[in-house]
Amino acid sequence: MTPKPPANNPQQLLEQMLLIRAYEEAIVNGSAAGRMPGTCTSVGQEAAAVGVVNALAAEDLILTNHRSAGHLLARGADPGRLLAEVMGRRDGYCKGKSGSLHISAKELGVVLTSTIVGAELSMAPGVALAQSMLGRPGIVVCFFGDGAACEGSFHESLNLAALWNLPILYVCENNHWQAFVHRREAMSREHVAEWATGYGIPARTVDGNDVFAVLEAAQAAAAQVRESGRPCLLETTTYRTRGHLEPDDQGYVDKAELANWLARDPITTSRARLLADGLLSQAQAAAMADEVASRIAVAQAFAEASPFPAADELTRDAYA
Amino acid sequence: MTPKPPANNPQQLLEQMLLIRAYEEAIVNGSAAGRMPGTCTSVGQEAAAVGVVNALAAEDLILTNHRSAGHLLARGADPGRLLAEVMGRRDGYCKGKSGSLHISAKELGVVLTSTIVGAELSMAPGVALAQSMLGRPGIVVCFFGDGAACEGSFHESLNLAALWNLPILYVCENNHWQAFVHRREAMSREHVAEWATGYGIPARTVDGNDVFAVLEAAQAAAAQVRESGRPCLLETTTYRTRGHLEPDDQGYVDKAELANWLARDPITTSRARLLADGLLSQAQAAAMADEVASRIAVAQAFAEASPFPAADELTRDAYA
Amino acid sequence: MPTLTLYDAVGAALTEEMRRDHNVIAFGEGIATKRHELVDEFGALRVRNTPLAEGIIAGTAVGAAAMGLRPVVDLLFAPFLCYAMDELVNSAGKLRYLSGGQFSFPLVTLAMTGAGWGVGAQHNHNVEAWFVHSPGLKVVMPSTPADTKALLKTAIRDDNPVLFFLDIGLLYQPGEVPAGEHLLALGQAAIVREGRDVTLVSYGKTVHHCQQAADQLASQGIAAEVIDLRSLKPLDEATILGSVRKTGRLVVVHEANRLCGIGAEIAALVAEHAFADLKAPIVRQGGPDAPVAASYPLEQASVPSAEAITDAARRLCST
Amino acid sequence: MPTLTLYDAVGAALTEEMRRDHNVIAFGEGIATKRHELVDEFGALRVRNTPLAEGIIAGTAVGAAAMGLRPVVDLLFAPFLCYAMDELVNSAGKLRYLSGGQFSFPLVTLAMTGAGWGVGAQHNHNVEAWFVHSPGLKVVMPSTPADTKALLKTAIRDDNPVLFFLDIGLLYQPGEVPAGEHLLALGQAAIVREGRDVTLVSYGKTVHHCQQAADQLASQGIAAEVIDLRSLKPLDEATILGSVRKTGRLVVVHEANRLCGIGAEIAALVAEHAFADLKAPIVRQGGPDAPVAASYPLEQASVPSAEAITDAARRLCST
Ligand SMILES: Cc1ncc(C[n+]2csc(CCOP(=O)(O)OP(=O)(O)O)c2C)c(N)n1
Ligand SMILES: Cc1ncc(C[n+]2csc(CCOP(=O)(O)OP(=O)(O)O)c2C)c(N)n1
Ligand SMILES: [Mg+2]
Ligand SMILES: [Mg+2]
Repeated sequence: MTPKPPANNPQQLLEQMLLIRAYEEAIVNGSAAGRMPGTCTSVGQEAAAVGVVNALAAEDLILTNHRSAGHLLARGADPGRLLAEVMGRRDGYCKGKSGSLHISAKELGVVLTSTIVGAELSMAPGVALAQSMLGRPGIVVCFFGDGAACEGSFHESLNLAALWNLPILYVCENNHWQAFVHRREAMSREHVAEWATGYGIPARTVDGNDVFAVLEAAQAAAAQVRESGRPCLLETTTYRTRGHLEPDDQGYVDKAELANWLARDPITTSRARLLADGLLSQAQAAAMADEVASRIAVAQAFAEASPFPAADELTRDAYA
Repeated sequence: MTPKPPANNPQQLLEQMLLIRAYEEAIVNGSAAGRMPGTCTSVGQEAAAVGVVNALAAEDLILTNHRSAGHLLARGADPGRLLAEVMGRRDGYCKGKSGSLHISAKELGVVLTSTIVGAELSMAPGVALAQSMLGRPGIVVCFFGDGAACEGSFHESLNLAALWNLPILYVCENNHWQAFVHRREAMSREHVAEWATGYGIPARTVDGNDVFAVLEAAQAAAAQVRESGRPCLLETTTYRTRGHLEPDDQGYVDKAELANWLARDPITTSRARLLADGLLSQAQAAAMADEVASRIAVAQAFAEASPFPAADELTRDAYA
Repeated sequence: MPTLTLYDAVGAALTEEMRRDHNVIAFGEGIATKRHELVDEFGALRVRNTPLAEGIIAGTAVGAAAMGLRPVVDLLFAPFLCYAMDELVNSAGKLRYLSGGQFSFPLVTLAMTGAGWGVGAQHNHNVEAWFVHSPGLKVVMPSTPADTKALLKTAIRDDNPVLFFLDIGLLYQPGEVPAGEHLLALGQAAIVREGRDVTLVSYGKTVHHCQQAADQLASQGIAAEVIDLRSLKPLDEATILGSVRKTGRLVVVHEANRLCGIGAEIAALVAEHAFADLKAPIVRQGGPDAPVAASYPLEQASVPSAEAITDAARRLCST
Repeated sequence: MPTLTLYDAVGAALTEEMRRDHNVIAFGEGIATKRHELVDEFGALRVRNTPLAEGIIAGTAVGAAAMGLRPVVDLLFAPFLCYAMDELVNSAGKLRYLSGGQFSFPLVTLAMTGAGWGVGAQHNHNVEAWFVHSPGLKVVMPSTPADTKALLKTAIRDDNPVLFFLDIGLLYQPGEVPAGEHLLALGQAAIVREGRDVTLVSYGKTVHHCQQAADQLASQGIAAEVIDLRSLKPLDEATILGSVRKTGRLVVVHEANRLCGIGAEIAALVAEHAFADLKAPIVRQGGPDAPVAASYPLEQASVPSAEAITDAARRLCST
């Protein structure tokens, strides 16, 4: 399997977001029913993932983190193999060893996923260094959260990338939360982009709930990285509309803030826009929803049928 | 012994710088002769140390690093006990256990010196937190190098200090070198102060070889920290005119760059200015040099006479 | 006796110690959210959420401890301690000694560890042995809510840095906890079951596996003595040696990697100081030299089971 | 045979491997300055100075290794590894396994450790056991220039992350190094002296102390066998067990803290697998549970001496 080519029409962007949402909801329901483990879902953040990933070329590489379903699915990952991985089954992308938290899929160019917050930032320069020293064309996209931006690795990574001219597009998904801590309890500034400018790295903030705006900003930033061979940073402002890790009653979340963002749900708003602009009919929208639901149903059946890893996997791949 | 009161005339500033230089030279000569271990000297950086320390009140606390002689002596440390420490003798400030690299002198308010580059930055917020939670008046001054500024702890420390309103004066001694690496091989920007502004921390750069300019800038910055209860950063631009650690042939140092800075030696220039302004006579200058030399001679005799720690010190103070 | 989970026992210890000593403060990534009752009682200055940055959390604790506060910091999962090693090992563990005793560092770090939640090796990695190996630090890992509360209270009063590990698999299991003030000295193991044939030494969740093994062994006529170490440094050498001198046989059990683990230390201790009384080889049961998978059956297989302990002990007793 | 210091043996290994494989690169805080001949031969892209930031040095090595380069990074002194623990332990050590084998991490970290320069515990702290305890990593610590060159060449070709420790006290001591291509497999100990009465196992500078002890013992009629482990993971269990089965007596010696050190591992290994052949208690000699002071006599006292080893071995042989 290879990376999915970028969407070439707005309907495909919507469809990808719907697939991510349906996938996450399958896990939410599965874990509520005790059939699946809880995960860190990306519900509410689909536009930020889909907009950026569709700005990339097949040869580009992605590093992501614990909240990765959107990046993986937008890149063309098989939801069946993803769900198998979440459930610890042998047909998962990582043979069931990763679970939901560190899913890498090298064949899709999604490499070195780590659930250590900040580790993606520490590894990205090396991935980019290999790209440039081995004469490979792709740029490196490093997704990280506003929380990761508080780790020291943020500073060390940006300084090195700027100093060594590494082709990295840093994408900060600022979703207002760092697990159970609101970003205003954790950051001296509103925006991670304000920190980036200190390194001489071009940085821009974009509405992360507007998939079209994200796509455009990401295309521009990716092009700049490609042409300059130097890092850029894009901050997508969005909101984690479910809890940190399923299940989570969100009792600590400010209701008005959440309601505000729910009213700007990226799927609802982009669908409305496509309908209003005549780019989508009600019938097409319904068909899209059906199609996505049936893909997820197939995926779920596949994952549930996949066996657990054999006992001899206990130590296999600990060493090369 | 308590901290020395700040100098109240320019002659005292010069005298402190002379004392530091004579102290460092005693070690340089001693280590060349095999009588003393090598150290990281502050030769050429005396103005940066003296200017800042003389802007502080007795109740202020200082965190410093491996290149600390200037800070300690300007604060009133006994050169005899310092030399004893450097030589690993029991009358040293740390009973000989520290050696030159991590000399703390709590009685002088010089606390938690660490030779781990970046550790001063990681501990400073806690010291400041204790000051403010325990209702103590002093601000916290954290000396660190341009090298330390490249560690992740710089980012984490500045963000937390800004977020929690901690009374810290960060003083970056940008001496162009990080051991055997020139700062331009290590930093994406010219000045550490450029990084600081990203946190909303007031930051200023000052000529670190002009003791009067440093004093004035440090007084202003310390006053701002005291009044606002919030962090500030002061970057003193200076140059490490000897090697990283004695002995060091400096074969890797650009000769023109070094010569440029040697021509701006902080002691030569300030003495010339005092002489020109009629604030110092040649006779006073000579007397000052003699006085300093004899203090160092006494100190050296004291240190050499001090015994090594007893064998039972091997494990003492490992635990409280 | 009231019943608490281990998680709530931590809360109870924090509450009591924060009431007793106003210099005790607590901070970490979400502690003010998850233990909001502490904020309600002690205020937002003494109980704080922090940025997501373990290094500065630990470093701030070190600086604050040296200057008179008694911080407790929640570093969440043990592998995240990797981001705080300099602050814990190089600063907290060494700066008292290197300064000739000028400072002390009364601070406690909390971290969860071990199998149970299927979260994989970046959340589940038992690194307690690192800190036993490093000077200037104490290390505690309890197996019951009652011990958790008593040991945490003592750890908070200790003038040294204490690494306090919470076994994930035990976190929400309830247990009886005596009401009111109970303290337990660090460095005191518990003989949780007496026996004369073989000594089983463990800590954390595998103490319970040892107890199950002892039940199984009893039904086979073998009387196993079970020791719960509770604190890993200081280590209660006397209790371990006393037991092995009596039984002559030793099985050491833990979830952490066997190589250079606590089990190695205890086996070495016994081979040095109770050699003459040993009747059979020492047996270590520990995790394999591999990261822990998220997949449930693999995760479970990484933990020594009661059956494996029983088998090992029975084999020993037949030699 | 040419004579090189251990420091130059590192340079020779780097030169040969960088010639052989253009994917080998080297970077660190000053490596391009201190080993400028590498820059001259291989250029400023393959040999780089870095910012002062161990985390990103190690992290960059991890990322580069996963994507096809073979980085060697100089992290200077072992305690500075504290700033790189996440990258080494959580990323390099675990991401191969957690990804189901999708990546490998052929990288080598160099770090100096041990007594000799009077630099105190923040430069002199022997932490090799941490990495033996952590999965996915290999650990090497040679005692001669010849072994250093051969083992470093092998380490660079290994597809796993290798922690390569250089003993500060040996760094500038010259030794004969065979010219040309010589490799040594990781996991092969050397019997540097044969003997039938007692086995002395060590690594790094204390191997030489063991050899001196063996000389002293020989003059007292005791034939000590001396084993230089060379690599700590993989550990050459067969050579250790074979020797102890022959001699029946074991003294394990290292500079690192005794608690949960390599000595504990070896003692445990022997107590498990060569118990029947043991004629006497095992003895461990290691550093105390205290940071190392800068003061010369205290620093020296932290290292097991030849005399102490001789005494211990003689006592064992009289039981
Ligand atoms: C080093 C580290 N510290 C803490 C955690 C626990 N943790 C997992 S996700 C998370 C929040 C991350 O926040 P952010 O980076 O903003 O990403 P988000 O979850 O919001 O997508 C935390 C604290 C971790 N996995 N790694
Ligand atoms: C964490 C860490 N890394 C590396 C070193 C080795 N080292 C000691 S001083 C030094 C240079 C420090 O540069 P800077 O912070 O600019 O201070 P300066 O020496 O220039 O005063 C280095 C690399 C160290 N002591 N600690
Ligand atoms: Mg977030
Ligand atoms: Mg510098």
